[in-house]
Amino acid sequence: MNQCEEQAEIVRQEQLTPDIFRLTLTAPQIASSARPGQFVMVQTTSYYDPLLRRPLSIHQTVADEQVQLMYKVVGKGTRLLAGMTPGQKLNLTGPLGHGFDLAGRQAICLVGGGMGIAPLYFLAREILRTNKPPKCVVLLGARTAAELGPLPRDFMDIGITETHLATDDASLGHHGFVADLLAQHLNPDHQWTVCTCGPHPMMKAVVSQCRKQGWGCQVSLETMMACGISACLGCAIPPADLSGPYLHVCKDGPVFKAEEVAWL
Amino acid sequence: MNQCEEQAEIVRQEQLTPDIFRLTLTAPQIASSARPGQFVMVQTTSYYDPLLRRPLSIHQTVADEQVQLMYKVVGKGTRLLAGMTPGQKLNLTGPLGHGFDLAGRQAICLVGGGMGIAPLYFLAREILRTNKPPKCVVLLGARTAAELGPLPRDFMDIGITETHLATDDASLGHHGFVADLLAQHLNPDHQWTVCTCGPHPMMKAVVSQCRKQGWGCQVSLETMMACGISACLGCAIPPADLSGPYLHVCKDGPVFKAEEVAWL
Amino acid sequence: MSEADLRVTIGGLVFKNPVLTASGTFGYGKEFAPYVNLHHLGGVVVKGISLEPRRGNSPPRIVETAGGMLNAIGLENVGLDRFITEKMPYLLGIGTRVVVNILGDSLEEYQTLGQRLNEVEGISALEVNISCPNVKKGGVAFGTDPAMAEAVTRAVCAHTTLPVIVKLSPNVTDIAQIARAVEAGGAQGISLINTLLGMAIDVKSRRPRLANIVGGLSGPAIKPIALRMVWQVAQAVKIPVIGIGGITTTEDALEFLLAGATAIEVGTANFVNPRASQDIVEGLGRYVMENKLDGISEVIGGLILN
Amino acid sequence: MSEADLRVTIGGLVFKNPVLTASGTFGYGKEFAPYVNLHHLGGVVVKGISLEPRRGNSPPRIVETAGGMLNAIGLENVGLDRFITEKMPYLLGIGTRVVVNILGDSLEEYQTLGQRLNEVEGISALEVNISCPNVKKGGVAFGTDPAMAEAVTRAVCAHTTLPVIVKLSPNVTDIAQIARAVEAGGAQGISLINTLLGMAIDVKSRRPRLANIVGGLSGPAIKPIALRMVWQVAQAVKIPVIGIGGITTTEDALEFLLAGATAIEVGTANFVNPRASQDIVEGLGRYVMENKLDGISEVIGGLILN
Ligand SMILES: Cc1cc2nc3c(=O)[nH]c(=O)nc-3n(C[C@H](O)[C@H](O)[C@H](O)COP(=O)(O)OP(=O)(O)OC[C@H]3O[C@@H](n4cnc5c(N)ncnc54)[C@H](O)[C@@H]3O)c2cc1C
Ligand SMILES: Cc1cc2nc3c(=O)[nH]c(=O)nc-3n(C[C@H](O)[C@H](O)[C@H](O)COP(=O)(O)OP(=O)(O)OC[C@H]3O[C@@H](n4cnc5c(N)ncnc54)[C@H](O)[C@@H]3O)c2cc1C
Ligand SMILES: Cc1cc2nc3c(=O)[nH]c(=O)nc-3n(C[C@H](O)[C@H](O)[C@H](O)COP(=O)(O)O)c2cc1C
Ligand SMILES: Cc1cc2nc3c(=O)[nH]c(=O)nc-3n(C[C@H](O)[C@H](O)[C@H](O)COP(=O)(O)O)c2cc1C
Ligand code: FES
Ligand code: FES
Repeated sequence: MNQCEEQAEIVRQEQLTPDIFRLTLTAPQIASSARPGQFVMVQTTSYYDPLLRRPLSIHQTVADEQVQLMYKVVGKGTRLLAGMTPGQKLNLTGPLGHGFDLAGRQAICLVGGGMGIAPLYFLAREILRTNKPPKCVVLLGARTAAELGPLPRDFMDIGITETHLATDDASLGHHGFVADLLAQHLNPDHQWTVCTCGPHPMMKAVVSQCRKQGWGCQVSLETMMACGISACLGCAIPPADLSGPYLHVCKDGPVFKAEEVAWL
Repeated sequence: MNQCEEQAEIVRQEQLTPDIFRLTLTAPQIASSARPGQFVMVQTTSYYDPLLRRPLSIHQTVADEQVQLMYKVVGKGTRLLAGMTPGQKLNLTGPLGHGFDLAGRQAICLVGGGMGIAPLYFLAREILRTNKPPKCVVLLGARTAAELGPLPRDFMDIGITETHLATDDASLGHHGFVADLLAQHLNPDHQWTVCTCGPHPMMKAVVSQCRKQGWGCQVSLETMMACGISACLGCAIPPADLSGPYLHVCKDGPVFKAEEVAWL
Repeated sequence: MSEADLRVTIGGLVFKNPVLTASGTFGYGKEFAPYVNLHHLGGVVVKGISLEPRRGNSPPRIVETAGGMLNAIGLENVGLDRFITEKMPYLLGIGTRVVVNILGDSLEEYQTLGQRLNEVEGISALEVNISCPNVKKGGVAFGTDPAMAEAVTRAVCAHTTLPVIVKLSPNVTDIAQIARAVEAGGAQGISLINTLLGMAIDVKSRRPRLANIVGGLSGPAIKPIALRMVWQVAQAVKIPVIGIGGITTTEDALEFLLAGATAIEVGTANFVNPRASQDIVEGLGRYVMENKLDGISEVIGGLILN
Repeated sequence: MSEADLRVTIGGLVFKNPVLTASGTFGYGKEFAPYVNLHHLGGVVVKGISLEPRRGNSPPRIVETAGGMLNAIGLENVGLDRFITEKMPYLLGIGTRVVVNILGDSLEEYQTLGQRLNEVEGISALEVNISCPNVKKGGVAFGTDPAMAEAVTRAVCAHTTLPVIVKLSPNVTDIAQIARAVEAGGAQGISLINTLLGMAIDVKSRRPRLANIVGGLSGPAIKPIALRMVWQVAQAVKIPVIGIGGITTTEDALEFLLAGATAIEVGTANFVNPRASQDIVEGLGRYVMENKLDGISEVIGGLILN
């Protein structure tokens, strides 16, 4: 059990796009034990509104010392985060949940849409550091080029040469869905392992293609969360067997095997 | 009716002592109609905690353009204020209540304790600007010298040569209560008008001395306030005639003739 | 049509929009004139009026709580006579509907209030407060017992030709039961909720923060409870329901309309943002336009369940 | 004495301090081990247990509100058997009192739960949930009717030798009446409040934010209501009262103790600050020392009125 509560100091706050930010924090306890796909719960204020912590994926750890979060301003909590400046402290709990499982994989493909790209960068770095797989393809999608900001470059910079893009408005890469890129770029002769995180419809499309091809697929899911530590039972999602006991995203996930969960 | 709501921009935030701050805001509508003793209701956050606006006296207006507030950090709202920086906007309603009445006075004495000094500075400046009374004495009290910060100097700088001080711990001026200074510094041959603002026990002592001497006395009172505009009826205080209808600090005050209110 | 149709009908009266101000939070209207164009509102509900003037409770009367506030004003008001002579003249000219909130200690008082106000020019409707938890002899008994709630409704209705809206207390086990009783008593509308009974203690002095010990909780904190009750009542009765409780934004107002309220009242939010009521009127107008609705009435009861 | 005496007694049991954790907000204890020294707490109340495992409600199950949250978990739990075999072994070693929260659909279920848990080692007391508003056939009926509340209390007490604490629903007109009924039924303690029934609507989709439509409101928003009810109940009964509702800080806990609670439970605050319960234990210790009290029991019921 490596979970802990950490009073993390903000090192850097970068505005990547009008509403996407990257926050770097000193959080050695969390940084040193986090795995790709895990998340933290961030206390955005010491007042009672907003009350609950906010779940954010770990975007990257730096030298077992720093944790990086990438977030989009969508409401109260993320707006507060965006107003914070270096030197301020932020209370984090983590690392939480269980992440991606890549033991002994060969050909790996990461498929991210929107903010779902956040945890995939950590994953890509880990893959390059540990697995050195013969193939590692990254497919990124967004509504428009501006939403991707520096992310495609970030992946290429660490050596993912096969980074392909899709935008809904054709402003960058393929004009259409990122899921379309699977057929274009994954050689069906390989036994791919696909890891995906993003909007539900996107993941559903990815899962459906993987199923057809017989590829392994891991999905990172989001739900409303009150505790993040398996205490409130608020983060339930239906299992593949619809009548079975609910799965809990904060504990059984956020990363699941695609076949474990229901795709409604 | 000069009340208005004004989105005021912060021009300057000065920390006078560890917990006392002075905030200068651009608020031309309020600045141009405010009278000494009036106050504003400040919205300290756009979130729901703390929910209500906070009443703060107008410490000074500058060139019908700016409003200055002086406040002590005592809780949630004032702590939020202290964290604000130039360029940020603050929503004010004001000027509210009715202030000091100094038409045709001769010898005037202002007695302030702690944060009660805030409105007296505005009053002193107005007196010098309009009345030019033959006598104007300012008596300031605090627990310790540090609490007075630059205030004694501020009064002297505008020309109140007769500024006398008292501190509970003898760190500055008279060792004891500011109310003691009345007997020391006010020549009983004059018909003084005393204006006072500060902790309740202090004002009570001042009122009692004025009554003995037959001097006019105006007091600025504080209560909890929800609206500041005479709508909630939350700011009731008992009248001198204890059984009569309650007075309302935000409308009938915050400045009252001492003989209007009960001194329990 | 270039302007959104926000009209709603309650008790046969057309209100230009569904945004009213809640009793006790908007004074007698005039207090908000510097901040709001009163004639833009759907209506103003004035501070509760009793037959005789009331002093109200001893101070302290208010305390802030998380996302809300407690008040124990104790129904301080100028009384019926001064209301008619001092407050009504101004209200006559505000260009929107005036609803008078009334309260009494007995059926007779409620009757008399209904009767006397019936003759006053410029009043659109009565809102009968059977719920205020602050006064010992007062509202509590009427508002928490269905038979008494029905009786007081009947008493007022029998003595006035004005539409009667009865305002319910949330401090009950079964709000739908009280609502049905009030409907049976002849009410033409139901408004809810009044405040929830609460308390706060000053740990330093070990004393209650309100001189009255307990007070009424209002503000955003209570919105979920209010919305649930409005939804329950809207399903239980056929007469129009007016939603009250923590409404601060246009979204809040829409939640209540979707839950089945025909109109809403803005309360504590007036203290936080004196323009809140007008902001909501404007917000609803934009909502109707943006969603290309024929009118706001399309929203009422539009909650989708499944 | 160098350490503050925080001991309190409920149902003949001495708790090392008055700080427990509220059912459903602290899992089965283990979940908080990374954050809290469990043996520092006065006790742990586990998630409500039913005879059979329950799936709970469909998601979404939670939504944040102003200063609070709504939950409609629907009493998901592992059921009695798995609780005993999978959860109790860990709880045996946590070094503080374990209180088991139970719930049933019928008197018989409550009885059986009382009986079966009576034989399990390591349980200090039972907390009988007669109040959870989430399950249709469940708690509501028991908790809102004095006769039924008394009956269920009697049923459990007759089948266990463990001290029985009955947990009340706040969704009632007269909480003191229910409390007296439960005392008459043989309860050795009363805990309150459970959540207040509330609702939230997503304006965009026009749907309820909870699949269950309504849910239970908890958190700082409800503290004033909880405190008022605890104060009313503490005056109405002779058995000890445990205060629950929005308690987040040491000051909050002190308010409830002053109002007459012998102990308190920390609920939603555990989500915001997983160390909240331990922080409050430490805060109460400091309070006792700084105020040179003989013990925390001096604070209980210490509210000064006048
Ligand atoms: C395991 C996990 C990891 C996540 N990682 C990231 C990340 O790396 N970067 C990132 O930008 N976001 C991430 N999210 C989503 C993020 O938690 C929410 O965007 C954030 O909580 C919104 O908070 P807010 O106060 O700004 O918005 P709010 O004001 O709370 O809500 C704004 C809108 O977003 C919706 N919303 C809020 N929380 C969630 C949620 N948890 N799931 C779905 N919808 C929600 C609300 O219903 C509302 O419509 C993650 C969520 C989970 C569960
Ligand atoms: C007309 C008027 C003018 C004022 N002018 C000034 C001023 O110029 N400078 C200044 O520093 N302060 C002034 N005050 C007091 C100021 O309003 C409070 O200190 C402030 O509202 C506290 O807010 P908070 O959120 O920081 O504290 P909170 O967290 O709300 O409260 C902290 C403590 O202060 C007490 N408190 C809060 N508000 C009041 C109040 N209105 N009256 C008495 N006690 C209160 C609370 O009970 C609590 O114990 C004035 C008050 C009034 C009514
Ligand atoms: C300070 C104050 C005074 C109130 N006075 C009255 C009143 O006189 N009559 C009445 O029916 N309701 C009164 N109320 C209740 C409000 O009209 C409203 O029902 C309640 O506050 C809930 O709405 P809100 O959360 O929007 O404030 C009062 C509320 C407050 C806060
Ligand atoms: C997510 C959640 C689950 C809960 N589950 C239970 C439960 O199983 N049994 C029970 O008696 N109360 C349950 N409660 C109620 C709490 O124990 C407590 O009474 C209530 O939340 C009020 O306290 P709070 O405001 O401190 O959270 C639950 C509350 C929450 C928020
Ligand atoms: S978020 Fe609380 S159990 Fe998952
Ligand atoms: S503060 Fe509301 S009436 Fe004075």
